[in-house]
Parts: sequence; C-alpha cells; structure tokens
Amino acid sequence: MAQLTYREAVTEGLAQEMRRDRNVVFLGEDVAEAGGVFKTTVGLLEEFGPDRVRDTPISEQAILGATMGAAMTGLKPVAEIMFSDFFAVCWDIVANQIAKTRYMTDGQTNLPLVIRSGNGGGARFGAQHSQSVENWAMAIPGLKVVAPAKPADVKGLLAASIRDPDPVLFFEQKSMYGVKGEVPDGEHVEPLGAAKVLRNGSDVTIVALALMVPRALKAAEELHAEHGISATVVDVRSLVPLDTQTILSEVAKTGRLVTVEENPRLCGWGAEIASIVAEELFWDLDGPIVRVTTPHIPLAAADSLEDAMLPSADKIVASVTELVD
Amino acid sequence: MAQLTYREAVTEGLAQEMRRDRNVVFLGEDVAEAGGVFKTTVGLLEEFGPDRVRDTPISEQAILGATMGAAMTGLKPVAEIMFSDFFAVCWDIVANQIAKTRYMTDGQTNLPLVIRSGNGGGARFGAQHSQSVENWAMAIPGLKVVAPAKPADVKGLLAASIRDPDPVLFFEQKSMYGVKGEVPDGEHVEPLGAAKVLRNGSDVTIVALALMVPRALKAAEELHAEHGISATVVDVRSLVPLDTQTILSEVAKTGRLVTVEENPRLCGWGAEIASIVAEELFWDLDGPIVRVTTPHIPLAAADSLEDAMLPSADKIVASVTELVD
Amino acid sequence: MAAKPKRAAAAKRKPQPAIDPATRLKLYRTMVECRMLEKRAHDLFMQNLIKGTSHLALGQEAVAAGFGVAMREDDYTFCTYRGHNHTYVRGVSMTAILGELMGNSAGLMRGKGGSMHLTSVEHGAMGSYAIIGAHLPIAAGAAWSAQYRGTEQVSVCFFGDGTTNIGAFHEALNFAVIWKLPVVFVCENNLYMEYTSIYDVTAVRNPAADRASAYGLEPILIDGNDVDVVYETAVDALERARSGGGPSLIEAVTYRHGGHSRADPGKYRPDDEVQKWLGRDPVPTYRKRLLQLDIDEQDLEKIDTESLAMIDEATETARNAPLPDVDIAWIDVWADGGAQWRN
Amino acid sequence: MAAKPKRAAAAKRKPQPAIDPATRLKLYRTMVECRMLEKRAHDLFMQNLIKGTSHLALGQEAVAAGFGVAMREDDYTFCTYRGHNHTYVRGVSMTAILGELMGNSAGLMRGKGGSMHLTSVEHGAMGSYAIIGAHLPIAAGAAWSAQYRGTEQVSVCFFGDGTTNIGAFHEALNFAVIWKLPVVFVCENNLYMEYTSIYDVTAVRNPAADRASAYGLEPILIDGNDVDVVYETAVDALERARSGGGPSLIEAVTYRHGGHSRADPGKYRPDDEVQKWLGRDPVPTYRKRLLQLDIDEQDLEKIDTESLAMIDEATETARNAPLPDVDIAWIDVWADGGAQWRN
Ligand SMILES: Cc1ncc(C[n+]2csc(CCOP(=O)(O)OP(=O)(O)O)c2C)c(N)n1
Ligand SMILES: Cc1ncc(C[n+]2csc(CCOP(=O)(O)OP(=O)(O)O)c2C)c(N)n1
Ligand SMILES: [Mg+2]
Ligand SMILES: [Mg+2]
Repeated sequence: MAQLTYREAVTEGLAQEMRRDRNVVFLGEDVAEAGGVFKTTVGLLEEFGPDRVRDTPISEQAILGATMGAAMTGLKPVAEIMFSDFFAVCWDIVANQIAKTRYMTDGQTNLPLVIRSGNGGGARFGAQHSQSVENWAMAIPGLKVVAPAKPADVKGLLAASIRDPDPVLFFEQKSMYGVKGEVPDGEHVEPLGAAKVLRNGSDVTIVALALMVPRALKAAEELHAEHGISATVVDVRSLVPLDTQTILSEVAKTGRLVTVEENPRLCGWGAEIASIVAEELFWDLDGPIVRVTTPHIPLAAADSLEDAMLPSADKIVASVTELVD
Repeated sequence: MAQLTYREAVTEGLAQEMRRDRNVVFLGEDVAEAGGVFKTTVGLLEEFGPDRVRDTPISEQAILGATMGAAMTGLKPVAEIMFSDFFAVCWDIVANQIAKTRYMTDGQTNLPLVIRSGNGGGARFGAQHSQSVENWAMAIPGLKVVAPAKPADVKGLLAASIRDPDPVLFFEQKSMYGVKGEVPDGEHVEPLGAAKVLRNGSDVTIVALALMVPRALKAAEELHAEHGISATVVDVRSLVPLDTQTILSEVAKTGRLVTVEENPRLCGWGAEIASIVAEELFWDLDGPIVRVTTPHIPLAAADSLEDAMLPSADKIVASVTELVD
Repeated sequence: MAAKPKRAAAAKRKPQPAIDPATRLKLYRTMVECRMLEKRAHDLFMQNLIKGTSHLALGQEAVAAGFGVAMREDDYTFCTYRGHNHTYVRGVSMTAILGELMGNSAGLMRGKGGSMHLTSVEHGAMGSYAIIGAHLPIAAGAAWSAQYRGTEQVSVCFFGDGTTNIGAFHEALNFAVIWKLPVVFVCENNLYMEYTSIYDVTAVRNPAADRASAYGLEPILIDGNDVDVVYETAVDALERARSGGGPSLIEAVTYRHGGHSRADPGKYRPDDEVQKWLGRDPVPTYRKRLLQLDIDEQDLEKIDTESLAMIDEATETARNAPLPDVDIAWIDVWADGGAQWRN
Repeated sequence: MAAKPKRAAAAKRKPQPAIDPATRLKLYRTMVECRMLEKRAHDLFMQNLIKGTSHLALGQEAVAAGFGVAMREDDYTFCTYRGHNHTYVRGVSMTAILGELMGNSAGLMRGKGGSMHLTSVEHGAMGSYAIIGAHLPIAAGAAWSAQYRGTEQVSVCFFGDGTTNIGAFHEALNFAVIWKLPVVFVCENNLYMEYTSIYDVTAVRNPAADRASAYGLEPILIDGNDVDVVYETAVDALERARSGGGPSLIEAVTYRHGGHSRADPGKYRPDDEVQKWLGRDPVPTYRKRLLQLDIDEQDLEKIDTESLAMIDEATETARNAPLPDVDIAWIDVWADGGAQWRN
C-alpha cells in the first residue's frame, strides 16, 4: 500500500477509471493545463489528452448542462465544481434537471455522471468558499451523495461513483487535501452506501462524515482516556444511499447517538439520521439524541473565528460527556 | 371580516404595505401588466404605478440581485419568483449573497427584502413546478422562512415579512390560491415566529405547514371520530424563526409527535423538528417520533400519481393510528 | 422598447436547389399532423380530460416541421414545455403524446412527466424542459458527446424569445462555440414570454439574432411561419454542424395563436396583431403555395383526411387507456428501478 | 482562440479638457498608495501573518485609481475578491484593510469577511463578492434604488474578464439597459481567469467589448494601464449614468503582475508576456508621464514618502491589534444582532 494524500487519491481514482473506460471524460475550470486549483488532477491532461480532459469557461451551468447532456448520450462524464458553494450558481441543473430526468422520463434516460467538488471549512476561505452543502444534495431525490474522509475511500469511492449508473455528487473536504493515508495499490473500488465502523464502543455511537471523522476519533480517544466513556465511531461515507442498517445496529448496541456534522445546524444530515433513529429505534434509546453541528451561522474568514465555530474534538467530548454522565 | 381567497390575501398584504411605505417596491415576471400568472398582484400596477410595480425579463438572478442591491441602499423590495422550483436558477443570490452579507460585513448591511414564491404540489404541474423547497431555505443561515396556510395569515404574515428588517422567503402554496377564509379588514399584521395551535388534543401532536395544515386538521377530525384518538394540531407558519416553545410545550402535553410535510423525505423541516424534540424533550416522549412526508421522489404530473404521493389525510390517520394504537 | 419587430427576413444563404415536391408534401403533412394534434389537445382540455397545464404551439408548426423533416433520424432534439410538436416530428405517436397529456398508461411516460416533459429517447427526442434555459447547455452536452464519439449526430435545441435573457442561454452559446459543437440553437420568437411582450424587457430588437455576434456567430433571422425557409435554414445549419463547422443560432419569428398556457386567454395581445398573424397562419399559407406550385389538391386533401383519421384513432386509444398503476410513482428514481435511498 | 488580444485602444470619446495637475497628482497618489498597500499585504503573507487566501491586483491599480478619483463620494462600488484597491480608493483606511486580511479586531469586519469580502458601507464600498458574477445584478439593484430615490448616485461594478462568460453577467447587462439604470460595468481584462487564458474559453476576442452590442451598448475598449484614459472614461460614463443616459460597459485591458491568488506563482504565463506587461506597469509609467508634463519631481517623491509612511503606520497598528472576540462569530446573522433562529 502506498501512502498518498487525499489529493493524490482523487487523481488516482480518476485516472484508474479513465484508463478503464474511454467514455469517462473530465471537465472543469482550470482542471486540464493547470491540474486543478487544488492540484487534484495534475497529469490527467498529459495522460488522456485534450479530448478527454477539458478546461472550461467560468460557466457552471454550461459545465453541468454539458455533463448531463453527455451522460444522456453515452458518455460517463466527471465534472469538477471547484468549490461546493458554487453549486448555488448551477443548482437548477443539479436539482431540477439531473436529479429528476430519469424519473420524469419513466426511466428512459441514464445519467451516469459524477460531480466532484471541494466542500467544507477549515481553510480560512470565508463564508462563500467554506460551506458544507452535502445536505443540500441529500435533500434532492435522484442524487447519490458521497463524502469520503480518508485517501483510500477517496480513491475507492470515486471509482465506484464513476462506475455507478446514477448521478453522484462527490464531496471532497478541501482542507483535507493534504492529509495522507494508506491507499491500496492497483484497482481499488469501494461499494457506495456502506458506512464504516471505525471504532467499537459500548456507551455511545458517534456518527460523523468527512472532516468530522478524524475529530470524532480524536474525541473518542479522549472520552476513553479522560472520562472512561467508550464510544463507537461510524464514518457514514455515503449519505445516499444511506447505510441505515449499520447506523441503526450500532446505535442499538450503545443506546445513545451523537451526530457530528459540519453543516450549519438546521436541516443538516444529522437531523435526518437523528429522526430516523428517533422513529425506528426509539425503544432502544437510553437518552436524548444529540447533534453536534456548526451553529446556524455563515463561517467567518478569520482562523480564530472559524475554529471556534466548526465542531471540534473538544466540543464533541463536551457534548458526549453531558449526554452520558 | 371579509371572505378572501388566499390569492386575494396576497394582493391585500402587498397593497397594505405599499400604501404605508413608499420604499416598498415590487418586481417579477408578468407581475405588473398581467397581475401575476397566479393573479396574485392584480391591480397593483394601476394603484402604485410603473415605478413601483415592475415587469422583468426572465432573469431570476437579475431579479434577486436587483432586489438585494435595492435593499442594501434604502428600499424595501418585494420580488416574486413565480414557482419556487426556480429558486434553483438564482440560489447563489439567495443562499450565498442575500443570506450571508449582513454577517460577512459584520452587520454593516441591512437587507429588508421579501421574496414571494408559489410553492408545493397538488396542481399537476409535474416535477419541475411542484416542489416544496421551504427546507432548502431553512438550511441557510441568515434567511427567514414563512409559509402560511390560511388567507388571514397570508395577509398578516406577508405584511410582517415586508416590515421585517431581515430577508424573508415567503412561500405561498400554489394549489391553495383559490381557498377562501376570513381575513381581518384594515391593517393586519401577524408576528413572525409564532406557531398556532389550531386544535387541542391529548394523545398526539401533529405539526404541519401550508397545504398539510388542512389535511392534518381533517385527519384529526377523523382520528377523533373513528379512532377515539385526540390530536393537537399545530400550524408552524414560520420555519425561521421557529416557534420551538409552542412545539415543545404541545408535544410535552401529548407525549407524541407526528410531523407532516410536503417535502421529499430526506432533510426536510420535519427532520429538524423531530430531532429538536428527540434532543430536548426525550424524557417526555411516550413513543417514536413519526414523520409523514412525500416519499423521497420527484412528483409525477398525472393527478392519480401526484395524489398518491403527497401526504393525504388518510396517510396521516394511518401513521397516527399505528403510532398511538 | 415597445417597438414592433421588423419584418422577419430570410438570412442570406447560398443558393440552393428548389425543395422537391416529395419533401414539400412531407413538410405539409407534418404541419397538418401537428395542427391536428394540438387542436385535439385543446378539445380534450375543454372536456376536462387533460388536468394539468399545457402549452400549445398552434401557429408555430412551421418551425418544428421544418426541422423535423430536415433532421437525420439519429439526431437529437431538446425542447421546452411547448414541445408537443417538436416531440411529435421525431416520430413519436400521437397516442403516446395525448396519453401523456391525459396522465394515463398510454402516455409516453405513463403520466410521470406530463405535458411539459415529453421525451422519447428512442426517437432522439431527448426531453422537454420546463425551466427556462436549462436545456441549452444540456443540448450542447449531447453535441459534445456526438463530437467525442464521432457519430456526426447533431443536437437541435428549441426555445423561446424570453429564454434569451436568462443566464444559461449565454453560457451555453459561448460554450458551444468555443468547443465548436454540432448544435443548432433555434429561438422561436413568438413575440411574448408568458403574458409580457419580449420587446418590453429586452435590450435589443431581435432577442437572439442581435446576440449572435456576442458569440462570434452570424445572425440568422428568418420567417418562422414559412416552412420552406425554416427547412432550408435547417438543412444549412445541420450540414454545418455535421461537417464540423460548429453551432448556429437561428431566430425564427412566429406567433402562437392562443394564450401562453391553458390558463391564459391571451387577452394582452392587440386584436390587429392577432388578426395579422392569423392571416399568416403557416398551414393554410403553405397549402396555398403548394397549389400554386401545381401540387395536386387531391394529394393535400388526402393528407388532411389521413391526419384527421390518425388523430381520431389516437384520441380513441388514448382516452380509453387505463390510469397508470400507482406503483410506477415509486420506480426509476434511481437506475436500479427503485426509490430506495437506504440500504 | 489562442490569439493575443489586439492592442487596447482608447475608445472614441468627445474631446475633453486636459486633466488638471491636481487631479493628476491625486491619480498618482492613489495608485502609489494602492501599490504600497498590496505589496505590504504580500509581505505579510510571506511572514505568515495573513492566513487565508488573498488576491492581489498589483499591476491593475490604474483602474481602481481612475475610477476612485472620478467618483462622487456617495456613489456606490461593487467589486470582487480582488478588491483591496477598489475598496481602498473609496476612503477606507489601510489599517482596516490589513487588519481584515490578518483576521483581527482592527479589520474592517473584524475578520468576519476576510480578504475576499471587504465592505465599507459608510464609504459606499458596498461589498466584495467572491462568487463570480453575483455582484453585477446586485450593483444594478443599487443603481435602481438610486434611480428610484432620485439621488443621482451611480453604481460602479468591477469584475474580471472570466466573469463575462457566466450567466449573471448576461442577465445583469440586459436588465440594466432595459431599466436604463445608472450603473457602470467595468471589466478588468487581465488576460487570465485563475490559471487559464481568457482567450482559450471565450467565443470573441474582447470578452466584454465584443458583447456590448448584445445589449445595445457601445463597445468601450480602453488601455487599463493608462490611468488618464481610465479616469477620462470614468468621468464620461459616470456623467452619462448620472444624467439618465443609462449604463455603460467598459473593458479595460490590464495585467496582474503576480499569480491569481496566494497559492499561485503564475507560472502558466509566458515570460515574454510577463516582461512586456511589467514594462507597462501603470505606476512608473505614469510617474514618467507626469515628469514629462513638468510636474515637479519633489511632489512625486513626497507622495512616495508619505505613502510609505502611511503603510508603515497602518501595518504597525494592524499587526498589533488583538484577535477578535470570539463572541462576534455569534452576532449579526440577523438584524437583531443575534444568531437565534428560534424563539
Ligand atoms: C427559470 C424560469 N423562469 C420562469 C419560468 C416561467 N415561465 C414558463 S414559460 C415562460 C415564458 C417563456 O417565454 P419564451 O422563452 O418566449 O417561450 P414561449 O413560452 O413563448 O414559447 C416563463 C416565464 C420558468 N419556467 N423558468
Ligand atoms: C461561480 C464561480 N466559479 C468559479 C469561481 C472560482 N474563481 C475565483 S476567481 C476565478 C477567476 C476569475 O477570473 P476573472 O473574472 O478574469 O477575474 P480575475 O481573477 O482575473 O480578476 C475563478 C474561476 C468562483 N469564485 N465563482
Ligand atoms: Mg415566446
Ligand atoms: Mg481575469
């Protein structure tokens, strides 16, 4: 196994699938010659040529419209939306067109496409470049939604997303691009819709995603070491399909659920999971369901303010101890 | 009190505020000469003239951008986005600009504006003209979100929204435009952020919004008459600010919560309320929290299919009896 | 901005051989069938057999017909909610269209799409889009795919005058030009958006043609009620796209005889304007021309009769079809056929 | 599309009296101060005192300065993430700008906005917008408000070449023209978007000027490195807007000396291109011209020295300011000052 950065794992996942299938093409702003503003696609132009790796104008509606049209007619396009905040300028194509077309046409159309995007905070980019919008996507029927936390998952889940016959929004946590991890050599594909239990505990189940996963793990260590609380940590990995089986069975074991998400508070995916558990596992619960979230505010640019608002390991520890004590 | 339609109450609310304050101006597609495609603004051009009531091109980004720029510089604009599905073509202006600018500028900017929009299903308009997207708005910090169920509230809450110093998204349920109800004569303003208890019960609290309110009431009648179940019905009216006090105290009384929403299932406002209750009122609950929603699908155009998917009084009854029995 | 449009004039084109009589009959037949189809749709509303909204293109048939006849079978079309004709001319049956409008099991999508979303991938009718502007970049994407796959298919995208003022129009045009995509953008300028005149809200006189230069394209402004002109313009533009010459933007000036949609009686339009355009109705106008060109009136009558029989039969089949099985509302959210978002 | 831009030429303008020496000194001073401010910002990155991203406009000062000097105090400006200069020229202090970049309590928004969102409503600097295109319609809205209130204020909106390809550009331009709004759209064509040449992705040679006719506007293509030309063009356009003549679209060709943002060394640009444009640096070029025009060199040196003292003092104040109180992260989500979404 190689040690790769999260960033390099993106490149590897894409390259793996482009080698395998000539119908996989890739487009976005500054992705070809420059290799991406986050340097996630360096070398792809050189390997696959300008027909398959294409720079676009600053025209997100055109990028995703073209992606959709190409997917309807035989290609398997992958598009990059540089920052996930920019989904707002092309949300119609995503939410009204891509998501609904198979259904509206009674199954006549296939949309095997992937939209990769840099998501989330922690990079001091301010309110318009730091949002976690995976919950926007989860709210739209017809989309699949993936958000890896580790380089190995980046590669494996990106490959699976490209092979998947449905449109997938693939959220890369942009402040994790430099994080390293072991990544299997050679072909690597992970199934979509499978959460991963990263730690087994008995007192509480912490469910997290993306940047919140390492923080949840750190909190779990601390809970164990300093408070004698034993926590299960689940990395959701994919919001749609959602692995409710794993989540429900892990919560059933501990009787307590804490969700940890980067979204601003209202209508995040934590609320969805909390309410699934409140409905389906009510009788197994030993206490309230707690959501740790960013407060319902935009994110500030200053590092001191941003850090104070994003859920930290400390905040997770505090929430869990309050719940479990 | 006059008997007005929901549609006429929109006109009255707008006219009331335009008479009161010359800085209230109104713009949108086909709103002036034609009086709106839903006939909600008939007569405003005649009364207030073409400087204050303006037809626009099909340019939703320009409409809401102009609305924002005007609000920042002294006006109190009201914009119409014809169908709420079209928020997707101007979501950047709503979610990234309007919602965040006060915060990012450390409070330097005021954005006293209202965006009215026809929301929801039931009119056989198909998947791209039938969505309930009030949950999209609720997920964005910085917005206020209002969705009236009755003509009196349409008038009173619209007036309050226009007077409010914050940006308000005002969702009108488009299949209710013809519904009649009593509306107070003369100046009428209802406070934002106050839910309304429409029926008092002891077994279960049903929390609903907009088109789901009459259905919840109908279900409550039936539950009483046919199943001997006594239901409280709460009309949320405003998702932001959210009247958690009323909701929590009503749920505390009955020990059971059923939310009824038109959104597709995932990440709707029902999940938010359910998880607030699961966190803050856990020890008072006598059973699982149940959400009745549209399934996680786009809406079909055919009446038979649309009716089968939107939450009906029957479906509410079935969900409640399963919970309470 | 209240000025009337200048008389639409055919763009300069290289001289072409006259259209042969068989093609002319096909153009006539196509227009007549479209006319019958939509008049019938109108009747079915009146009988309350069509429940949702619907947007007729009565009066605009020459555009759909001219392109439909000029296109190759495997070309793609993308159209709007006002897309019954554009879908029909690709070979979709009248029954499937009427069934969809009535929301029953005979429908092209068994009621899941409705009037605004007619689609038949099998016929290259890649969808009717109900949010203004969206399908322009999507059509460009299909063209990109054809270009990449080297199939010489062309993507044709129909839209209205009002659509030229939305952002997606601008993005799609620029994108198509820089990638030299085989796509033909066809603006049907029917003078109105919903209830508002395009001239009240547009910075230039000809909403599409006067924008062509912003994308380095030639302005092409044609009489959209003259099916010969439309056909010849289509042949040109399709050929240009197919041979690697890149996109075209065509503005075809036309008029809808009725209101914007079912709910609209169209009263905002001056009587004399309506009268003038009724006098320019593309179907009888073309019939007259064909007679002048010595086409046998019996051939035309045969087309009229056959079309009427066709629509009558389709109406019967469609109106007698059962409602769709409710279970279909649960399928095809995702490619596995289902609606299951969890495992 | 790989062609180089044609030499930017001043648009035809009616002859104007020569710019008076006092104004010329003001133009020079403004450019020098901008230059000092951003060079200092660059130094502060290097010392890791600025944490987030930042987008410098070194080399583009003539545009902000020309407009800043020409504008009325109560006019509005709207700019982008590359907006330090555009904000500064409205009268905002260097300390407030540097403090914001450093994310501390001296900052214009005490760190809540950051480098990309400088705003000072008090100075008419109505915001820096970091999502491409959004501020064009917003600027039009401010102009609408001025028009409605009858204040003769003008709204000036700065943006880059790459911005001309996004939908909001198109919507805003059309909208401004049909409502005849007092807004001036200023495209600073610095030849690049982030790392990609504008000529690779644009259907026309001059991304803004060649689109003007699509909105019924005159093309105005100017040398954005010549502050006199910018100033005179600004005076014209502001006057036109103020007197009810409606919007203008100006393309000012210029060049950024560095990369797109902090993370970018700008290596994608050919050496000779960079060299050529460094030779056209607006600040020393203008200095030379002023000397030729017999302006006393001592006056210029005084400006240089004063500006340096100013930035030194501002740097000291800004870097010694404490971090913002964390509580401010909780305020001003809503107008009541708070973040409370429930009652
Ligand atoms: C983004 C968006 N805005 C508004 C509408 C509502 N709408 C539907 S059709 C229409 C008028 C379109 O006019 P035009 O493009 O000229 O086409 P026509 O209906 O005349 O064929 C409008 C405004 C919409 N569907 N999508
Ligand atoms: C909608 C959107 N897409 C992409 C970006 C990322 N982005 C930031 S700056 C930039 C380049 C802008 O180029 P230009 O308009 O020429 O302005 P310049 O940076 O050269 O001043 C891009 C693509 C963005 N901020 N917003
Ligand atoms: Mg039209
Ligand atoms: Mg640029």
